[in-house]
Amino acid sequence: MDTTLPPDRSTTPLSAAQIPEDEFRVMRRENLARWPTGAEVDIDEAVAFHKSMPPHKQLAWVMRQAVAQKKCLTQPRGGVATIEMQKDLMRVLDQDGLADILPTTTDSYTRNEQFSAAQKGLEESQKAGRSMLNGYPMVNYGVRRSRELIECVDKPAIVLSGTAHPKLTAEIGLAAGFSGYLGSAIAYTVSYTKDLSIELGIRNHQYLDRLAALYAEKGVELHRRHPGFLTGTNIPPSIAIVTCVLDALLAANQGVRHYGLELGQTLHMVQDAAAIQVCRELCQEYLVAQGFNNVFTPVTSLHWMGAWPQDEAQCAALVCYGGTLAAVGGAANVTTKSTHEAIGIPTAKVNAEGLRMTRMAVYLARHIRLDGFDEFEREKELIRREVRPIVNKTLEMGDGDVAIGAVRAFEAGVIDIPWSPNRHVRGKVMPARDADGYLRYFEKGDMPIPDDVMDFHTESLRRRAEQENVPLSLDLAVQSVFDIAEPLKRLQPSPLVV
Amino acid sequence: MDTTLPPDRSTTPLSAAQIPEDEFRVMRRENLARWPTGAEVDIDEAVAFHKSMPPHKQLAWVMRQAVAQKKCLTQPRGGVATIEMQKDLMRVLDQDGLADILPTTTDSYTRNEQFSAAQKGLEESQKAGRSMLNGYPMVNYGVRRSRELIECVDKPAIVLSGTAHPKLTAEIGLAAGFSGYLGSAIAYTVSYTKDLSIELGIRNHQYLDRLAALYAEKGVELHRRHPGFLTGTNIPPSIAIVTCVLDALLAANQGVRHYGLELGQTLHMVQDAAAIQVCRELCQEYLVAQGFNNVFTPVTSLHWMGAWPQDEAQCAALVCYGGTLAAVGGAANVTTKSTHEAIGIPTAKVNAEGLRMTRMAVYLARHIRLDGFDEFEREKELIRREVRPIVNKTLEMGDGDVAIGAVRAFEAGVIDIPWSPNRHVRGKVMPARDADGYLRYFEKGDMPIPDDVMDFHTESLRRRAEQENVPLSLDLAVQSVFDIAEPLKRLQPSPLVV
Amino acid sequence: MTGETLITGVIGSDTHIVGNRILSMALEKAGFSVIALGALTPADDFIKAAIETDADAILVSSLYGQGELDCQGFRDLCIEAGLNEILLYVGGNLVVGKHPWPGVERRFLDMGFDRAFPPATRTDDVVEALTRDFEARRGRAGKAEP
Amino acid sequence: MTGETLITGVIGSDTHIVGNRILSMALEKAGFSVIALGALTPADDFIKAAIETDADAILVSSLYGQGELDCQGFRDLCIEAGLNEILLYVGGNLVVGKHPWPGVERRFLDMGFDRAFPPATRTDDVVEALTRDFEARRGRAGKAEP
Ligand code: B12
Ligand code: B12
Repeated sequence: MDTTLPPDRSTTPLSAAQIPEDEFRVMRRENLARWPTGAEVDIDEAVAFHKSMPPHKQLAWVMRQAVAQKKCLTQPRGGVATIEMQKDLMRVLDQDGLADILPTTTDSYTRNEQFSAAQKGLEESQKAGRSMLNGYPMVNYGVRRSRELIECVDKPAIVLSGTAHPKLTAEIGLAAGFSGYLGSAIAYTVSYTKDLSIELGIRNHQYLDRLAALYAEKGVELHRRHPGFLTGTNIPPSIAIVTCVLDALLAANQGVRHYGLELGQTLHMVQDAAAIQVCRELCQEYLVAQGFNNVFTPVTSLHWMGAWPQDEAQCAALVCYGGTLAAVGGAANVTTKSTHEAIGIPTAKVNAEGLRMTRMAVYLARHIRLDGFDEFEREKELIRREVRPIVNKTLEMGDGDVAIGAVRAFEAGVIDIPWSPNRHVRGKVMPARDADGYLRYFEKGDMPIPDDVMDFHTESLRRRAEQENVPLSLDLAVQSVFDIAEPLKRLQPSPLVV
Repeated sequence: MDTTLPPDRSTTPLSAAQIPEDEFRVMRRENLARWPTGAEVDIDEAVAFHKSMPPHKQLAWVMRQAVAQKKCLTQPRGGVATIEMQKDLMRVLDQDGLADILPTTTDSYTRNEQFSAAQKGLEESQKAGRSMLNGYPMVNYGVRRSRELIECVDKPAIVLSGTAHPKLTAEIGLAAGFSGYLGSAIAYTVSYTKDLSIELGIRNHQYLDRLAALYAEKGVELHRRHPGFLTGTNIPPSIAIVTCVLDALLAANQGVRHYGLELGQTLHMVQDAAAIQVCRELCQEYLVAQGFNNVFTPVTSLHWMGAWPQDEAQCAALVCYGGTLAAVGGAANVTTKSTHEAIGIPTAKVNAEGLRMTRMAVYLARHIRLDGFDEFEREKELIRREVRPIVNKTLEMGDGDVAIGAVRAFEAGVIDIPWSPNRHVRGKVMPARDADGYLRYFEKGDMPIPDDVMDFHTESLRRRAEQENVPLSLDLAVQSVFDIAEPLKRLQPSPLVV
Repeated sequence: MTGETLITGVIGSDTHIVGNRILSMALEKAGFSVIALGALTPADDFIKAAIETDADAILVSSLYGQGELDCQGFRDLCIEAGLNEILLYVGGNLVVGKHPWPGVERRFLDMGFDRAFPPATRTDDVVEALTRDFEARRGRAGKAEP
Repeated sequence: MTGETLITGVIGSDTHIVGNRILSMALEKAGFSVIALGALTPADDFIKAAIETDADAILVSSLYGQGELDCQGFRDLCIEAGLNEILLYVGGNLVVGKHPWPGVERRFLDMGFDRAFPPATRTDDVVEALTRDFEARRGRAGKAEP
């Protein structure tokens, strides 16, 4: 069985159009044949299972409730090598962490479809009595075993599997009863792969989106979600939002009508609140413009995705502020980290503490909204003025086809991603943090951001350089990667230190 | 030696006027004779010692720097029974906690001038090897020993001694080299005593203020500070600010020109930011109106002073949010608590962690200001409209003498304090938390708050009662005492719990 | 029903009145007759009030950490004053610092208190404990419910 | 000065490129000749590149926790390929979870790495270690500075 990289057998040229039914049937058959557990997938049985779950275990329904009730749910990450450990983890996150949504993060071999390596990691972990994989090997355990994870808790569960190869993991996870699935074409291709082309990334996710839509057609609404964090490293809101819009259009074309949007926090209260509002707004704007009037798009805010400080007390502040920012921004959900973030995957206990810190922070800020505040309105307009030219140019380059447009836009650098490992990303764009704590563009690469907007960015960065008495150069952008991770003595020295 | 309650020997009738020099000399002599260590006080030697300290160890200078540099300093609380333990504590708070200001909290016997009981507690603590006092017995150790505390750290230190009997502790503390002293007439009398009259509380603090002014006249500016937290229990900003204004006027009359203002957080971002700005503004307004043009009044924000939750993760969120609120409000300083708050005096380590959490939170929100935000401007105006009628009425009742006015205002209930243990406080006022998380007046007692303002308060509380489907009654005000201390399951249940 | 007389107060130099006041309100509501001495109450004042009112129980609050010093010999004071049978409760943040509750409880039971209550005790639980203890005493004393 | 050839890359299925890229930039700036293989680099590719370029050291990054699995036998692969003397560094978040560093370091030294570096290692420290190790080797080999 060749599982390393699933060959793309599609002979049809790339387009955003919905995969034809018969073609999809063939694709699924070949996909499921790649590992023995694929044979366990029976979509009609799976649909029946989903339907048998109470609504509060179905993430699509739960997200709709959160939005209707204007609540901000909490969701951790978490995956370990064996199913016994994974059950324990999920129970702790549920009971001690009070998580509203339970995660199953897959390991990095699974993500890259190296199922034999995952098998070895699973077995070594069983021997060692500790997890040597950074996640749960979903495919190796298969549908029947993984369903035990769904049955061990009374809350909805989501698969977190950062990869541009979701095809088999998604089949297994959704059939097992997971009602949420994170991952999207552009976002994951640029952050999780080195050689994979944007085109293949799109094709792989068209499969995922089509599969989710198939469940919907059979009466099971799933929560598909976009991983807006990309490389996690100083992603300005406008880049995240561009990918949200494009991936949402790709998903909608496959028939998805419930599509969550994620945004990594910049850690600036005004910028983050603006990002959340504008993300929702612009995704809807472009979806409706393309005729998709009924796509539900709740926004999830993510705790800081860049480098964390070593000190657990500093991390606690980032965790709590993460809750504050999600609440103030009016997110429907916040994905949490923990005080162990800088060092390693947290224990269940520490992960649960991060959840409770966040939950309390959300509670405390639940009433704060910035609507009508000048600085907030200015920031929203700025983001709109960055996103629209990029998205418009992309759609134009595809002659209206968002899949083709995306591929061409990446080729031309019209879309660019900072710090991406992927060769097909130009990698000229370079963000940096400005004097007021906002993430700005030091270098926009070839993205069509208007000149006056760039002037504003440059000016605000120049002020930081001046304040710190350093040249306005790439070094400032590199320093911006470390900013938040610095020890307190450097971040916030006694004001009397001369 | 009778030390239990120092008799008030003043024969002059109460007034705000500065204590005459010769009278003060007699008062000091009698005061210092109440306990052997009083003999160690030599104000000229003390002045020389203060002058020998570098400016960065002098709190008055440090607070001025913080304001000039727009920084928010961190300050913990902390006191233990023996000087050895106290030195260790201060070093940990300095080095691990990165505190900008180091505290010495006195124990509750010392605060009530029960120096023999403090002596016993000190000795039992030495025997037991753990602190059995809730603070440091400053008077028992005296000037020479306590100066070791000043010398063991390279930062400014403040005496925290919640009491309406500051006379001897202040003499010892200031002579030892503490450059800050917390405590004021109205605030401490209403929150720390049961039988003491407002008049005697004022007289005791006139002594303290006069003493601080004497140091100033001899060339040493000290940081006197108002403890705006009062009973710590749901104090609406306007009540805290009324006491700040009146106590500031009392202090200025004694010659104090550096007077810090404290405000306990309400935990509502807009209300707290508004409170900080209006407190500074109105204190200056009334000081200037009475001819005191050059009083420096930096504001300190205090972590939540009401009941804390048992869960340390929830506490971490309160600690961190406390830093956020201080930063957003533009406070010059934040006084911190820890994750042990609900249970007991924190260990040095946990106290230091609270400092670092707060410091990081301050860092993260350092750029956020709400100026120009409608809701913020509305809230500021609301506070002004509550404070002014009370202060004006008080000054009027005193025929321009703030001391006399304060006594009469308390008698008449024109000033009222919630949850006060003091018999001379009417205790009819009753705050409660409203539907939007603001502290409002459920009952204003006899305070002259305008009717339309009260209508606003009542309406916002009625909305909460409606939301929670309970009657708008005293029970809601009592529940408001517990609100923040509730476990998360009650505070922020899963939105799906029906 | 109930109707027993209870003395409440905060012992020593302790001004933490809020919890004590809320507790006193709840006890009255539950039908007890409550004599509330308030904050900053010396040990002797509790005894005096108990004698004067022929009280059935004394509920001592201590929050500020020095309760361990303030409560030393409290049971002896009661016995000396002839209050041999009186029910003694203590509650609050009884010692300085965060320590495991069982050890703290032991210390106060050893001092002669019938029950000790940790921080964040709900008033309902206090009412329940009192009711149970008074019933047990009535049972022991052979007294029938009136 | 320096000038040695270094191979850098992130081993296994690990996409964490940021630290590795910043490290590579810093090493170049410090005067080394850096062959950067980027993220998601199989162990074999490190060896191949080292042979092709006659490299003096391989710097393996692993952040995602599975480094312990990916690095098993890395020294043996080098020896098999005839790279007997090559300097081997590894750095990052080397194992799954938060564990005391000395134990983690031991595991990787036992695997045959010359040095292992904990999270948040500053690039300056890496430059310094390399410089020291190369000097020591030149000394040992009796080679004089050119
Ligand atoms: C940004 C980030 C991401 C980004 C990566 C983007 C990209 N393509 O680079 C994204 C979001 C995609 C991501 C994904 C994942 N991540 Co990640 N990620 C981080 C994070 C937050 C910051 C990493 C970073 O960029 N740091 C900044 C750089 C400058 O520092 P650095 O990488 O540490 O490198 C410095 C030093 O370590 C040193 N160094 C590095 N390499 C070497 C080598 C040598 C020889 C030497 C001497 C020195 C050295 O020099 C560098 C410069 O100073 C860290 C946690 C943290 N550190 O705060 C987690 C972290 C590394 N990720 C982690 C995990 C588990 C994952 C995922 C599996 C998802 C998950 N389960 O949550 C996936 C894995 C994807 C994959 N297949 O690899 C874990 C690893 C856990 C562990 N070891 O136990 C961490 C520690 C978070 C955590 N506590 O759980 N992640
Ligand atoms: C508000 C407060 C204050 C206010 C008090 C205002 C007032 N006059 O009442 C102010 C600001 C003045 C204050 C001052 C001080 N405080 Co104070 N304060 C608090 C705080 C934050 C809340 C207390 C409160 O009102 N809780 C709400 C009420 C409803 O709950 P409660 O008091 O726990 O009572 C309930 C139960 O315990 C129970 N209960 C109470 N008594 C009894 C008795 C019996 C018999 C039973 C069965 C049950 C019972 O029923 C009540 C209702 O449910 C607590 C920490 C916390 N809990 O979060 C610290 C705390 C009690 N304070 C503390 C200290 C040390 C002080 C000071 C010494 C200052 C300092 N060093 O920081 C001074 C002491 C002043 C003095 N001489 O007494 C410490 C005590 C430490 C310890 N035991 O180790 C605490 C725990 C904070 C801390 N972790 O350091 N404080």
